[in-house]
Amino acid sequence: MAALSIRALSKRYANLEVLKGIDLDIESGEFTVLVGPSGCGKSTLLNIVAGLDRASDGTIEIGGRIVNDVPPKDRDIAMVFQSYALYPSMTVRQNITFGMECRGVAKAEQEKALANVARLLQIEPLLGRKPSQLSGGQRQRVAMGRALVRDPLLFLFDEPLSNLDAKLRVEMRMEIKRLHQRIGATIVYVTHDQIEAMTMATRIAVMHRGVVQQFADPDTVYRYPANLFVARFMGSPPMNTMPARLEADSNGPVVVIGSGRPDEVRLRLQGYDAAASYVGRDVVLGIRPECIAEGDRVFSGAVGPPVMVTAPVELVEPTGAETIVLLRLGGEPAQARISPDIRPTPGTTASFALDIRRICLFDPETERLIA
Amino acid sequence: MRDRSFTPSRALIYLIVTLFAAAYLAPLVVVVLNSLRTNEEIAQSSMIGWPQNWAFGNYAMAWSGFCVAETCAGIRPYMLNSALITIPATIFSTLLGAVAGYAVSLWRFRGDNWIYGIVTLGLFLPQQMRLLPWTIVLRDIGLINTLSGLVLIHTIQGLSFTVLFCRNYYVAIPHELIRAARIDGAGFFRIFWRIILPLSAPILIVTVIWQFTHIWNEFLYGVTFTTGQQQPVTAALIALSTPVADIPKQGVQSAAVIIAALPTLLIYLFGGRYFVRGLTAGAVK
Amino acid sequence: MTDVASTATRPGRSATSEMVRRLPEFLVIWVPLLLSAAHLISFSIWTIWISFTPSTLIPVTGWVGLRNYNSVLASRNWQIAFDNLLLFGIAFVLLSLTTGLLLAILLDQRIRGENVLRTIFLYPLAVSFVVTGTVWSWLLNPGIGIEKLAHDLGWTSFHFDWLVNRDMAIWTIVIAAIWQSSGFAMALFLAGLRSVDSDIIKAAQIDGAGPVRTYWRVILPTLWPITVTVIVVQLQFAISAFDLVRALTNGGPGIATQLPALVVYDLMFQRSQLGRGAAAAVLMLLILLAVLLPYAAWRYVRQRRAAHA
Amino acid sequence: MPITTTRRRLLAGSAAALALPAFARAQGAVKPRLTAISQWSAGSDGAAITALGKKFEEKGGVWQHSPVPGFTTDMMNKLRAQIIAGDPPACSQLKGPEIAAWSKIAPTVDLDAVVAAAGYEKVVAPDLAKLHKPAGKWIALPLQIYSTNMLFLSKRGMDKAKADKVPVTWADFNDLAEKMKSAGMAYPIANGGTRADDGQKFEASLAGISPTAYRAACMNLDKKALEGPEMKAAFAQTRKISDWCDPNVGVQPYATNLKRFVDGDMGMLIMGGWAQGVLKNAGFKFDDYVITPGPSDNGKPVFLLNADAFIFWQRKEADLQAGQMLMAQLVMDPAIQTMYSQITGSIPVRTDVDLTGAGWSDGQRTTAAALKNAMGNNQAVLSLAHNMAQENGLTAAIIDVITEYVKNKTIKPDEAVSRLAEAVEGAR
Repeated sequence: MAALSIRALSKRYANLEVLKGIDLDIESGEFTVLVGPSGCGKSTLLNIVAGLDRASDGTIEIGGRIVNDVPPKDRDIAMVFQSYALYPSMTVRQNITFGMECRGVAKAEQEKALANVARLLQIEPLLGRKPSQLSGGQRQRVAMGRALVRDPLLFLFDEPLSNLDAKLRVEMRMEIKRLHQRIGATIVYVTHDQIEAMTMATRIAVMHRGVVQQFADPDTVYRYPANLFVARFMGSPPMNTMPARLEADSNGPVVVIGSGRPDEVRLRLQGYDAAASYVGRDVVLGIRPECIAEGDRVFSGAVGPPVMVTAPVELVEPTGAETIVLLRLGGEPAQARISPDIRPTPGTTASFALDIRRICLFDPETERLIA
Repeated sequence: MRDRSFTPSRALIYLIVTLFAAAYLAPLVVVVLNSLRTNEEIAQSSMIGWPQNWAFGNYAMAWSGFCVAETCAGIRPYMLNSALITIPATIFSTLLGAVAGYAVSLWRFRGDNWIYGIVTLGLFLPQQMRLLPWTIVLRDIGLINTLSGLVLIHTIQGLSFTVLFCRNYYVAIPHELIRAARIDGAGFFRIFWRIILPLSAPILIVTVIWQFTHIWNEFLYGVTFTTGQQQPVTAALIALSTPVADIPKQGVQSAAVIIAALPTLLIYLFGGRYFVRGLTAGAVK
Repeated sequence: MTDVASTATRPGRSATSEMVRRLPEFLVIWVPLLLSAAHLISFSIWTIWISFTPSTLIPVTGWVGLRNYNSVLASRNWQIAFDNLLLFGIAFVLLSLTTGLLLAILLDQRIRGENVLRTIFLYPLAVSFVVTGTVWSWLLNPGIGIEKLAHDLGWTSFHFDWLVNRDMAIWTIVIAAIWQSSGFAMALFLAGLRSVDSDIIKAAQIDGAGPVRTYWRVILPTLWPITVTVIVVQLQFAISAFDLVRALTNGGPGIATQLPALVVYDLMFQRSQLGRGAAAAVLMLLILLAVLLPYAAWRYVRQRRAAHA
Repeated sequence: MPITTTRRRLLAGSAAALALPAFARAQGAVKPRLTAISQWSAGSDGAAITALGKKFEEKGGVWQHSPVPGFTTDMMNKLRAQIIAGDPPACSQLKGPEIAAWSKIAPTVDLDAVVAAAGYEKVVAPDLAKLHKPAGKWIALPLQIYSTNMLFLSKRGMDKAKADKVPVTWADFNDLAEKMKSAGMAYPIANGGTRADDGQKFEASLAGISPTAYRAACMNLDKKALEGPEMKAAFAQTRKISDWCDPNVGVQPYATNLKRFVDGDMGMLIMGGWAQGVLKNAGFKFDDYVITPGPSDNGKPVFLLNADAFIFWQRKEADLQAGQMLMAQLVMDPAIQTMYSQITGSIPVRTDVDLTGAGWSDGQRTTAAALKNAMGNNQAVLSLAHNMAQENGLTAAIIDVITEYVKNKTIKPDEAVSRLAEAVEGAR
């Protein structure tokens, strides 16, 4: 049974359509991340699921029950907010038990639930404090505690980590993921940070302009982005995309970057049968930075000699763990991710190995993935 | 610019501030001094002067001595009347204004902007214009010559101010707080009572101070809609200050002014700090 | 934000009980707001209606067209009141604005005794206009006030008779009004100054701006919204000024310090010409609208811009 | 809304009319009660009405007086509110032509029977009586009389100026003022600067120059008289008076100057008899000053009549009706009028009261004699400045011109005359 089903959901404000026919099915126990740039409609979608906003059209089912007309408190959900939305005038204890108080849960039961959650999140020492006396990470925990104590069918997270500093964000990310693994809850998590999406999700829904662009597990989203938007949005640095031309000779399809230039790059593709109809046409070529590496790299699982190109180096960014190189492929800019101890000199040329198995081709008109 | 070292320019700042403070205090000082001078002494010299014979009797006279026609009880009974009008009207207009401001700012509903706009326009509608309509309204609901009638007037008229300031204050409260509470299952009133009200101290102080001083100092409605022993303290003050058939009693009058202004002055003295804070939160939106 | 009302009014079996359950909150929101709005609208309409009737002592029915308006507009009282309003309105608003700003800037210099000083500048707000008018009429009266004091102290050439000088009397009202209400402007400006981002002040100092330039170019421009609020509040004070003038000059000497609010009251209640008084009140409302509409438009544009940003 | 007012008023009125025959019985059966509104709250006015209330209570009545402190306007607002509410006081302060105006908006009590029983009509000045029976029936009763143009002379001031002759005409007055000025008084005249005070300066001037012109212009609003030469002369005299007043007094009342007047720093005061009560309350003695009728160019006293009165509003409650009858009897009672006038400094309305007793001052005797004399010569006229000559709207419009003229010395008398005529036209 799907924990959450969204059917043909749309939302209009006056003359602005912010959600255009969303369909999503989320299974029980899944950790779904809604990711997209700001203004893509992901937070609106979450608010509609929570019952804090109304859909203009479509239905929402939680646990098999249509909840369009059910007020938020009766939807069996819990929510963690970006600003945490801790009640400033209440102590941590009161913040966590407020929902139970509203539902009229017996005092003893409230205490038991509170104790469990406090232990789980290790916030026992904070229970008597006011939110203003807590650090950012502590507030975040309390906000989660307030959600956890409800033991709901569905957890909703609205960019809960965006107010934390980088180090704390990584810690909390792991903690949330661990928590999910431990309690097996169903989570819908909204973020604009694709790393959070990649690291935590069991499935990612990438949203853009009120439409779900792709809804799949993280690997699929990463390796086979459904369109150019997803390709450029996911990954850091993002996928290199460049205009190219698909040609074919007797041995199969060849993609040419900077066709006709003296430094044109010709890459022979294997297993790209779906692209056959594009032969002789322009396409957009996508290649992840990690698929362009120093010349002596051997890509795992590769058979035969690697495909090598020589390209001018424009800029070198060592990050410590790796070196990012900005280079030109057939005149088009591209980023490569090479070993940290290799530092090519800008202004010279160097040779790079390409993992052409993971090249994506997109239709330049529809921007959809071809192969 | 904001250092604390003592320089000629800082000396100048202190000088200017002191001069201003003196000018602002001067009227109060004059009234206090006059409240300690006899009427004769004031008449013989001028309004500004140091008391020659300390006339503390002025205060006894003002508090419980002087006569308004048959009633020779000073301003004491009228102080009580003013309190009976001012305190309930302040509480009602503040609470209703807070609830309405909360509703308008955090729970949008159809027509909210319109009604909010009209209500705040009330700040600008001249008082004199409303006197006769209120007469007719009070007559029709049977509240003329009752303190309840005045409480009603001040409550309804006060809403213009309280709704405006509370609303402006509440729009700064994060909406997520309300959303979280709704998911927790709290309704309109519980959210107001448990979450909004505890955050409202600064703005409630502003509205309470504002309403209290305005209602306490009001005269026109006070004398028109009450009778005899119910009149507010401003009426008793006027009885002292516009003598048609009497020599001016500026000594007693000054003492009465001080006593009558004491509640509002104390409110400003103790609430002034919060007033500034809340005023800003409420006004600049 | 959420459209709660429409959630509740969606038709259906549960909607009715939902309505009943939420009745108390609708009552608490709507009853006071509607009462307040209804009294404002009906009182205004009533006054407009009266302004077209021949009412004198009490309201009566009848229709006299624009006669009341013509007679008010033709009267010297109204003409003087209108001119005074222009002068008083502009002078008072500008001066209380600058006084309030100056005091706020001075208090912003982290000076000692700030709390005491702030209370001193604010306390006049607590005093009733009647008292303010009476006390200032003592102080400003040359026969018994400041001038007398100066003469008694031996400074016999000192001359300050604005209160009894019909050309200058309006300025005594300006003085008393500034004394009473500049604390309000100061409070708003002070809080505005305190909320200026300290980083931009540091940036200005690094750019080499002195204190004056920092205030003038960097800090004061951020106070613009507060300034508009102060202007509107003070303007409405100026337009409806009544008790203060009645106690300070009662429109005199002669009729030199008449103001529209005084004329309205005088016509309606002193002269028992309700119809004319109502006409004057409507004219006063029109003056108010002339001030408020541009302000409303400005706010609207600002909000639209903010919404788009 | 006015429509309902009318219906209620009619209902209340007819109910009261039906109850009228029960009057006599009612009076015996119930404890008389009186609700009253006045602005008399302080000083001698307050003291006098308090004494009246005591008498009312002595006669077994319940006295419920609501003083409305402040300006007359505030009292009238209160009265209007009560009338609109259908709950007028049994009796309220009201004077002059306002009695006629207000009697049109609510039913009043027909006092003819009780006035006849007291024989009051015969002892009241005819001009005055007319104001209190606007439709031919008595509905209001005058209580006390002042002349607004009595001339107060400071004894010490006279000594200082070495003057012993009481001025009779404006010429005498002007001479005396100059004499006082050259004797070192910077400001020989002690009048104040309120609107009513400015009005008094003018009405005293005009009535003193020609009571006939005053009657025609100020009481009958005769267009020719309003533009007549006497008006111009009156304005010129007014300018002289105001030039002798302390400009620093601003809009303060004359009472501010009383001490300087008694001390002889100021010599003369044109004021109503109520100033006697004020002087007495301030602790000054009767022999500090002399009271004489205001200057009159024909040598015979001119009396500018100002009378306070009570109007009686119809009520259907038996105890209030009984109270009204009791109050009416009291107001007309010579003993009560004596008591009242002795407190306030006025003279009784009744011309048959004997003022030779010890409780009366020379000033009051002079005033009473002046009234008698003026009535005989048809020189008793109604005060404009104190709302006896015209309804408030007209009075205010006229006073506007006068007070502006007094305060603005650049306005020429000619200009003032034409402005006054315009103002009368505009206010009508």
